[in-house]
Amino acid sequence: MQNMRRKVLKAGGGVALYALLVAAGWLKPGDAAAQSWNKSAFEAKTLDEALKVFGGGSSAQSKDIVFVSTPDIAENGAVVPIGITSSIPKTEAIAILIEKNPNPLAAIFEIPPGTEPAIGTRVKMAQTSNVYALVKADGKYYVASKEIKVTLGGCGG
Amino acid sequence: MQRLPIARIAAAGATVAAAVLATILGCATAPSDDDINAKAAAVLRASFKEQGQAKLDRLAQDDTQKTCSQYSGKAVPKDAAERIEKANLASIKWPADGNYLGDWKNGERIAQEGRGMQYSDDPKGPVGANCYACHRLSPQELSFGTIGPSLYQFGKVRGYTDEVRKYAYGKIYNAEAYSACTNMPRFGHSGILSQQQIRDVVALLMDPESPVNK
Amino acid sequence: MRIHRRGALPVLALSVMVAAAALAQGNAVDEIAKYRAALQDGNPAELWEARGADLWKQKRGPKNASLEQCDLGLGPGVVKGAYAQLPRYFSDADRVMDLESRLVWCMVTLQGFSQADAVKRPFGGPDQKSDMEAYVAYVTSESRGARMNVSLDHPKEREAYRLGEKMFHFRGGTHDFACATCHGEDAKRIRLQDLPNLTQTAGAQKAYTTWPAYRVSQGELRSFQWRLNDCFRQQRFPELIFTSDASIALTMFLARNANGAVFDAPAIKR
Amino acid sequence: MPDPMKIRATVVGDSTEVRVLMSHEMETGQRKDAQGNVIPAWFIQNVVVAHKGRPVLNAQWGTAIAKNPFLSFKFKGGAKGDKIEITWVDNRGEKRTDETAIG
Repeated sequence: MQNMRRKVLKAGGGVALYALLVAAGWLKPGDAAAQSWNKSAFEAKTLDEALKVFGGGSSAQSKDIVFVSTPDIAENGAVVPIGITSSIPKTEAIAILIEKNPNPLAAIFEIPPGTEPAIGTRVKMAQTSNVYALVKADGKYYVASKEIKVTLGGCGG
Repeated sequence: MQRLPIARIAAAGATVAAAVLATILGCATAPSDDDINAKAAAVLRASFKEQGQAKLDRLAQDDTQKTCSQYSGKAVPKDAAERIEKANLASIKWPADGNYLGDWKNGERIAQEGRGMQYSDDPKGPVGANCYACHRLSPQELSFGTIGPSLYQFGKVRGYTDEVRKYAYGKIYNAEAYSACTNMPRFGHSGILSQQQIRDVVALLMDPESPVNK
Repeated sequence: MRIHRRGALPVLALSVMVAAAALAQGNAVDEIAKYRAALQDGNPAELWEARGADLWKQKRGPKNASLEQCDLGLGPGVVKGAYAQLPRYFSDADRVMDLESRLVWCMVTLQGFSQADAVKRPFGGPDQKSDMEAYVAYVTSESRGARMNVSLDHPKEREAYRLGEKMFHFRGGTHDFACATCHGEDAKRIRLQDLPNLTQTAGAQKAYTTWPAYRVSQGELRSFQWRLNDCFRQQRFPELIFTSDASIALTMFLARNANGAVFDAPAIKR
Repeated sequence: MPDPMKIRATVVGDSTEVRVLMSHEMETGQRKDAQGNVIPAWFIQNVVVAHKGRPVLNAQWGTAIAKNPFLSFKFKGGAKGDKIEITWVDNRGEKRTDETAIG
């Protein structure tokens, strides 16, 4: 599985990705007037599809992307804290993808110059899944992943 | 259920504290315990309304519930415990064919299912035993409770004998028959699980192929 | 268990297994603790507190009055620290009241709402928010940092406490559950959730001072009345009536047991 | 009219830390109501944070962001009293803007 995913990550075309990111507003950080929402990427039904639509082109696994304040086990899938920090120079954007969600792409954060490449938010997870942090920096793509287990809590009813 | 001595001492301590408090506050005018019991029952009846499948008759206690409420947090006197165990043992309906073992895979589903009998539940919807809420069973399930003992390797440790299978069936059917004032519901006696569902849960505990025994 | 274990070998094997399980469990419990810690950083309960504070000042109801003159036990208009001394006996109503029943009283007497209108929406849901839960969030937030100090001076307060204790141990329903089934012993869990022992000071303090809470599983702020209501639902009882005498008596039992602890809510929970 | 956001912006060293809570259902479109009808998706799609009129964060969100969303990040600079303005827009076109001064 892991290998297959890597292949997909590498298979996406850089050119297509570039076009999509321009459309998504990734390459125009700071342009608040140009509000847009990457419909095809957000509505993709599988991780591979989302990555293909939205790029991740020749993204490489990176140790410079770190999950902070992100637990290995979530007591409830309705609220899962996710923190992502990138120490890759010229980080322009950070995206969160949750492999086993009905729509894997959860969020894209554009990071204009002067903003630290570190964001924290909370996501919903339908079940235990790998979570991907996709980073765009200086025109290149990097990725890190982490499995988060979702437990069944409480009295169960 | 076996209470730790510490719990018993603490419970006794709390009772003493309550008695001391009553004395300080002037117990001459305080209502008696019987008065309070009677009033509590009346207040409870007036404080609930029927909702969905949960009607007000659920507040009517049988002898087991009444006696166990009385001794909640304390040791149950021996004669009361014997009375409860005897009556509940007599209520168990054993399978006519002597077969206690069902399908462990279905047993696992029943052990995971927390719904059933709540007023918010669809009366035609699933009814589970929610075993994992209180017990450890299959080692794959990390989210398990500790109100009851671990049942991991239940059959493997005790032996896959008919005697143990029968015990497991009876315990699930009516736990009060084996341990007066246990925290465990009487799944068969109270009509929560069917005979086949109890067999399936027995299989989860007793089938050598069940993950519980791996 | 009445079945004898056979031979030393299985017992040894079992203890090894138990040790391994304890390790896996330990990690799971640690990770859950991390999860809870990560949630503390931003509690959506603040959204309810802000809405409640705003509603508190709004003129509403047939009498077009705000709740600013509501007497929560420390005099009309005093909100700060009031929750830490509830429930208490109110002579104007000749009744022991918890926060919610007192708020209903104020909505009826000050704002002119009918009793039925005042209790119409005690808890919020996906279709509609509850003003009651917003009031509760605001009022309880004004007791954050106050020490729990619930009185048993009045005979009706003492009676409510004793009734609450009886109800705590009352077993009923299809599953024979009482509050005490889950909350009568130390160091127990349902699934991975720790269960406070509410019959002991430490457990009652830890639990009572962290309600109300934003429940992430529901995306709602939940009041103590809701907490009791939902416990009884899961006990397979009929529905606990909002601000009923039993609900107030149980609250009295638990709040009093928490005396001395510093109130620290609205909190955030699973 | 959506409820206001709770915004906290504080100076930490040479940066400003921004933490926001928003009041929103963030309905996924995957759930069904009691009658079995699908509850339509309703969620925030865009968030823009500006410091003295200059955008410091642009976000696009899907349905997987949790109900009553939380967001935190830091940007360089910012001084006490500076205005922070946050706007969100959801898929129904509903919009909410709130502001706060850096504390």
